[in-house]
Amino acid sequence: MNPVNYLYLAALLFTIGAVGVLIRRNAIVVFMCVELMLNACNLAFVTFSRMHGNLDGQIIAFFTMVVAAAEVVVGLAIIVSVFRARHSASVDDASLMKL
Amino acid sequence: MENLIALLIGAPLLGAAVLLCGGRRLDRSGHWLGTLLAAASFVIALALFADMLGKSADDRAMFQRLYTWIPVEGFRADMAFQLDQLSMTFVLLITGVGTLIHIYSIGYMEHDERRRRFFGYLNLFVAAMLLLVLADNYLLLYFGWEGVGLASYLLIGFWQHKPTAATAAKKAFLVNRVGDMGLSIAIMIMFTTFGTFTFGPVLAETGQASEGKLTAIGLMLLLAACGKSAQVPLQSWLGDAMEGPTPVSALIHAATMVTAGVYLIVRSADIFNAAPDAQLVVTVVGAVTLLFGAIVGCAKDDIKKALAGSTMSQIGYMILAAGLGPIGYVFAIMHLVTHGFFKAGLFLGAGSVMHGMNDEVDMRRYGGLRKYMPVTFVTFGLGYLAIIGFPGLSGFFSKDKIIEAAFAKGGTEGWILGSVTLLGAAITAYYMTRVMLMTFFGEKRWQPDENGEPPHPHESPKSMTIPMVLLAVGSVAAGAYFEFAGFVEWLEPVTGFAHGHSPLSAAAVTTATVAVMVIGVGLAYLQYGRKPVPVVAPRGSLLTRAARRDLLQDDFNHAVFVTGGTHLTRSLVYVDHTLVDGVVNGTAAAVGGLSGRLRKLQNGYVRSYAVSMFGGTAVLIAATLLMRAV
Amino acid sequence: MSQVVNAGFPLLTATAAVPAVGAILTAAVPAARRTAAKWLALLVSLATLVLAGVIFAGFEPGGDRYQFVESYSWIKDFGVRYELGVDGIGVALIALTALLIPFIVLAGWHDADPLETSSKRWRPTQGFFALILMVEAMVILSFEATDVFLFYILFEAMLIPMYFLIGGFGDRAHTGSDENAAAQRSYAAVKFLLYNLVGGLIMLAAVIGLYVVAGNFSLTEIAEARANGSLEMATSTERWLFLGFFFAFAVKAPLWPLHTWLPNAMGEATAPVAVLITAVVDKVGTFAMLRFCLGLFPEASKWATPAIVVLALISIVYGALLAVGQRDIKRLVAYASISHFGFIILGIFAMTSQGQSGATLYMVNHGISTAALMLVAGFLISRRGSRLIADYGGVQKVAPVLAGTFLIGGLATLSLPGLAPFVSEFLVLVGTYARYPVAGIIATTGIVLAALYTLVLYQRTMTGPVKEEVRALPDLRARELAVVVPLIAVLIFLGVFPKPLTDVVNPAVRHTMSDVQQKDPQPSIQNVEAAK
Amino acid sequence: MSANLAAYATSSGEAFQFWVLGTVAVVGALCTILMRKAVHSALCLAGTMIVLAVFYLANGAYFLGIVQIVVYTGAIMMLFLFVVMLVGVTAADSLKETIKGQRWWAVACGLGFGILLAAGIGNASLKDFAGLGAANSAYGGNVEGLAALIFTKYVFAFEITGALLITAAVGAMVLTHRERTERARTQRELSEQRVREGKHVPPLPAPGVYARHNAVDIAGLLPDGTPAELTVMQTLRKRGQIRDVSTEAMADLKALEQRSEERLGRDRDEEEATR
Repeated sequence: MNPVNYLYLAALLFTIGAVGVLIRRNAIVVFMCVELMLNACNLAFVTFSRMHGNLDGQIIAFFTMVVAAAEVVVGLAIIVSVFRARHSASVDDASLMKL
Repeated sequence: MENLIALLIGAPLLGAAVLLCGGRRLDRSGHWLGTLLAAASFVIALALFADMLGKSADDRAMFQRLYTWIPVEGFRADMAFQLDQLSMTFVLLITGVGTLIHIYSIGYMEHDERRRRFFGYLNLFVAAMLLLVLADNYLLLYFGWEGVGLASYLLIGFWQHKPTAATAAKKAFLVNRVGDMGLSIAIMIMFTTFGTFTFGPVLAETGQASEGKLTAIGLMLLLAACGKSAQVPLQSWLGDAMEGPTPVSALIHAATMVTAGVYLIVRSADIFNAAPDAQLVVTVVGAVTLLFGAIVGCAKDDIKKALAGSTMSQIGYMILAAGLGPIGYVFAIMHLVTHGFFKAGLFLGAGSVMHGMNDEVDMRRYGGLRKYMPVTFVTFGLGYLAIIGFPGLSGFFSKDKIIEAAFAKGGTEGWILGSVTLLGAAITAYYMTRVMLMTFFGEKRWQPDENGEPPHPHESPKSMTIPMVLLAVGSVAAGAYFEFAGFVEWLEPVTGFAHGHSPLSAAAVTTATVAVMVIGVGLAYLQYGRKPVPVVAPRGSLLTRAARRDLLQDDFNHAVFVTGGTHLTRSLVYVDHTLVDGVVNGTAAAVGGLSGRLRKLQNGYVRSYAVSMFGGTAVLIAATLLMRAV
Repeated sequence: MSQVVNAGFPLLTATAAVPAVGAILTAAVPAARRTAAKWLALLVSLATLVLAGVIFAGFEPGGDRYQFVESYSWIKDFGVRYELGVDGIGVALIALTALLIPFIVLAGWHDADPLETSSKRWRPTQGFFALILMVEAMVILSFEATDVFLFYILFEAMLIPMYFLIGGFGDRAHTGSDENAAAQRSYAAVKFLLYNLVGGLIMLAAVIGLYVVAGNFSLTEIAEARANGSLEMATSTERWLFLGFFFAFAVKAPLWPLHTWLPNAMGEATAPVAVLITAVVDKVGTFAMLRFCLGLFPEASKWATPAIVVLALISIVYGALLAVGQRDIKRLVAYASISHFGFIILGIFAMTSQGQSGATLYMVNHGISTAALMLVAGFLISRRGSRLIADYGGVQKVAPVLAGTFLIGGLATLSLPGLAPFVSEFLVLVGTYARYPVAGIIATTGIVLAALYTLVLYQRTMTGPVKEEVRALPDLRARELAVVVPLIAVLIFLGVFPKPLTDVVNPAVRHTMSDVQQKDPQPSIQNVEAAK
Repeated sequence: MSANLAAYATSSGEAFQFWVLGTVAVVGALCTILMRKAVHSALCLAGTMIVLAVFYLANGAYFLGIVQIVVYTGAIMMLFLFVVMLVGVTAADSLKETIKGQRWWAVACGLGFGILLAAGIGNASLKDFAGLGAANSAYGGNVEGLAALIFTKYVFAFEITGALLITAAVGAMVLTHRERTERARTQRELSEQRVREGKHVPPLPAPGVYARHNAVDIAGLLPDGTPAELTVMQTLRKRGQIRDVSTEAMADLKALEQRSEERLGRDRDEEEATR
């Protein structure tokens, strides 16, 4: 088997994640989908690392995880705050940007 | 001596500047200052005249160049003056009559609170008029030309609180501007033809220019002259200009400014000599105006407007004479000077009558004034005799020469022009007799003024009568003096002179002139001396009614230019607002509508924006791939 | 001109820097010290006037084409330089700008005083004067810039302070409610901005196109390269670039049919700002036509001349006719200005020495005469609180000095000989007639129409019976006289002795004429006198 | 699976593992986005992540594989679950789309995007791959290799991510923590307030706890059978997680009455019959 298949898998997962971001209204699920996309990227990085024979790809994946962790922490905190204020975790309720 | 020329203009200009900027502290002394400076100018003029008489006839012209006014690549206008015999004649007339009228105004304007300003304007006028006749190039002449127009505007509208005065002033300026357009176009043609517009070179080189160009220049100059000298078709402003104070009418609208057109044509004699077609048009304009003014003068009941019609007619004589070429130039100027005396005298007399009659101007409400205003009566009467050409008085000599010259034009033209001038002389006698009879003879037809006060006619103060007396002396003597002192020889070096070949002998013309004069006087006597004059004007014939309305000229102007112009500007304002602005605003509205649609895409939903981002990313990737593939 | 001369004191930069720094200082004056801000602004503008006077006096008419040159590299990668230099036309216009600003400041002394109801921390006065000085700085610099890119930046940047001046400080004399007036004002300001921005955008495209073709932005270098043939430009390229530049300048100038922003802007702005628009800022447009359109694209200029002459003629007649039809004093002056700008453009594109000298003088003279007329009109309007002509009548009786100065301003507008505009107008007419006789004659009708709208305005406002509402109108005060009298003095002086101006303008015109490789039409008769 | 093998070739074992676990991962991902309840989504996602961890290991990224399980699946996903609990674990989202065309656009874009990505990968020349054997063994192992890179080449990025994490932690605290601005009222004060206002002077009524439901989210029923929302605790009320059993209860009651009616009827019939 060619390891390129990992890349196809990563692309597939990424796309699923993206579609999920677009169709789900629950902010928590949206976040999960973002995590899914990040993970898909990580998979791609790891595969590339293997292909190129150096560890830089893994390092990048590692940093991605760190940043994702930070993002999740802040993001979830925001969701909780929003939920407290509006009693809803739906992203559609936060539509004040329209004219 | 040359250096004094600038002083001629400088003195009244200084007066104008001081009086107009001086403020109220000059209110009590300003009129003396103004009169003094005008008189100073007259004295300088006399000194220059004496100097000029001392030189030989061909060497009398003097020049003074101050500085270059407009120095531009290939274009030079100098602030330079030329004083030759023609200019000298005018300078003496302007400063002389001007000074007299300044003196007259001291009394006439005594009760006007803005007298200082009046004198300032008068001084401004004298300065501008002197600039006009002293300029050594057409552009500087144009400067003076517009300057007198401005002074005329200010003085006609001097009583600005009267809407009629303000309107008359505006009308005078506007109609003059149409004429000025002619002058500026003439200067432009000159510049492109000769490369200069200084009198000397232009007039010297006329022989080399094509006749078409010269005719164009001539016609444009004629247009200018028509505006300034109230000739048909630009004559309509003169009657209205009588709204100004009477001294103004005397000085500007009788003696000096309105004759500037004659000056312009005579000054450009060389151009007209080389353009016979233009000359013909000049004579036609003169002849038409001559009759036009005379007919209008017959119908007017307003003493000043009657005199204004007369002025128009007399200037018609001058223009006609100027159009005759070398046989007429001298006589045009001669009539101009004598006319300056007697018409100024007549106007001052009219002013004196109004002064005594509570500013009443309707002759139908005068009558029998000779006993109450003896000095005015005598001076006015002398002016009257002069204008109708009573033998021996000044008008007789000058007008007779013009009639003679008109016949001398030769051919059918000569006969027609001669007959017209004779007819004009008859009408002149008629309407002037009418004025005389209605004002000074007959029974009293005085009416109380709007305050209910009946008039108490009285003789005017000395400051007013003395100028009238002096002008009357001029009216009586000037013609004979010119005839016998050699006016023709005086002007000949400048204007040239030729004897015409008249089909009639001089004696025959003179006899005819006197005869038609007697007929005119007789007719007027039958109508106004034998019968009582009604206070309310009778309806009159169609011609009379038309003549009262200036032969419908104003109606024509109103219908065509005023109404038409108003409609044009209104519709243009509308077009500007809806069409020109509308196209731009329409574009803006279209963009606005489009953005209104696009705005709906901004629904505020994060997910919706995310789709756009996502789709955009997809498109970008596609583009990248495509670029790589290509 | 390719060698860089940076020796000596950077006079041109200083002349622009003084008002710019002055603007910042004025803006920084504390809220309570309004009067100090006014005096500061006045002093700064006078200092600028002194510097402009030094430039005017130091300019050698017989010397290099561009003088006081400064040149520094700015954006190396694109060959953009901070390059300044003035020719005679620039000197004349810098002098005009520096001359007018003190009077504008003085005339607008109370125009931006805060209303009694407004908050204590609100500081409109400081802003007003700071913006005026900022405009002055930008205009002066744009007259000096010989780098196309630098000029473009200034040309656009000028809009920002002008936008705030028009939209933020409207005429307090208005009809209808305050909200309505505010809406009109913001409409005018936005219209001004949009028109000029669109023009600017098109110019930007042309500027970039020029860079692509020429490889740098230096006016002097490009003109030199074009003159000696080292820079070839395809005919169509040159025409497109020309049109791009011309469009922007025609909007600014403004030329029919791109003029409709001017009456709105001048009507709604305060009188000093209106003067700033028409007498100062708009001159950048006509100036740029002379310097950039003719200087960079001589062939295309000649190609476009017939169309532009026609548009200019339409502007002259159309502007004058519309002025006759106006009911609002300030809009009337605005349309009159459109007519005058027609004359200026006509003079520029007549491509004769007389026409271009006349056009340059016209820019200066129109600035002064319009300033005189408009500022007096502003004084009148601020007294009565109305811009409508019909609301006046008989003012001459109650305020003779005001009426007199108004009349002189009006007479200058109708180009009466003896006042400065006559000289320029006549030169334009003669210059036009020499090349296009018919156009010259049509343009001449403009002088009749000018008399018409001026005198109708004067008659309706100043003469006749005194209206009840104007009975208590005070005459001009000392401050107002200090504005009007010097302007009138300058008008009269330049009317009878324009030599100081023509001396600096003539050589510049000669250069421009050689740029476009045109010779004056020669008179049909070679006169001995004239040849001398 | 030896490290060397994993480095440069894929064994058929790995291929088998890929196809099986890959399917699981995709199914998990799909379930993540399609499950109506957030808690189910979270669990599915956790499953996908574990599969990914296995893939990391298979790709020779041992450290990352462990980290993926321990940190990602263990910590981050649990954080998710906590939040889900806070927000309401039982709440099921409606999957009905409210924005017009959103779903179709999303799917279309997703499809297009996926195809493009795949095309991109297919286009790239990825035939050769070096394997990680050398890299992993250079410093004596995968972890050592990573450490060597992190603390030399990427040390600044590493430090910055540290700062980022601290900032994020503080930020989360600031965002969620609410400073009490006034003293908490004592029970006494609260009761006094209730008395003063005259509302709910006695304790609030208890929820309608049935033996069948044994839940606090069921409102007690009023005598007419309508639910009394006051009986449910405030938090649930705000989340809208009140289970309304009134109709059910009424139906039950009705059935009960009917049955008793029948019973009574039958008894009466029997009585009559016996009589």
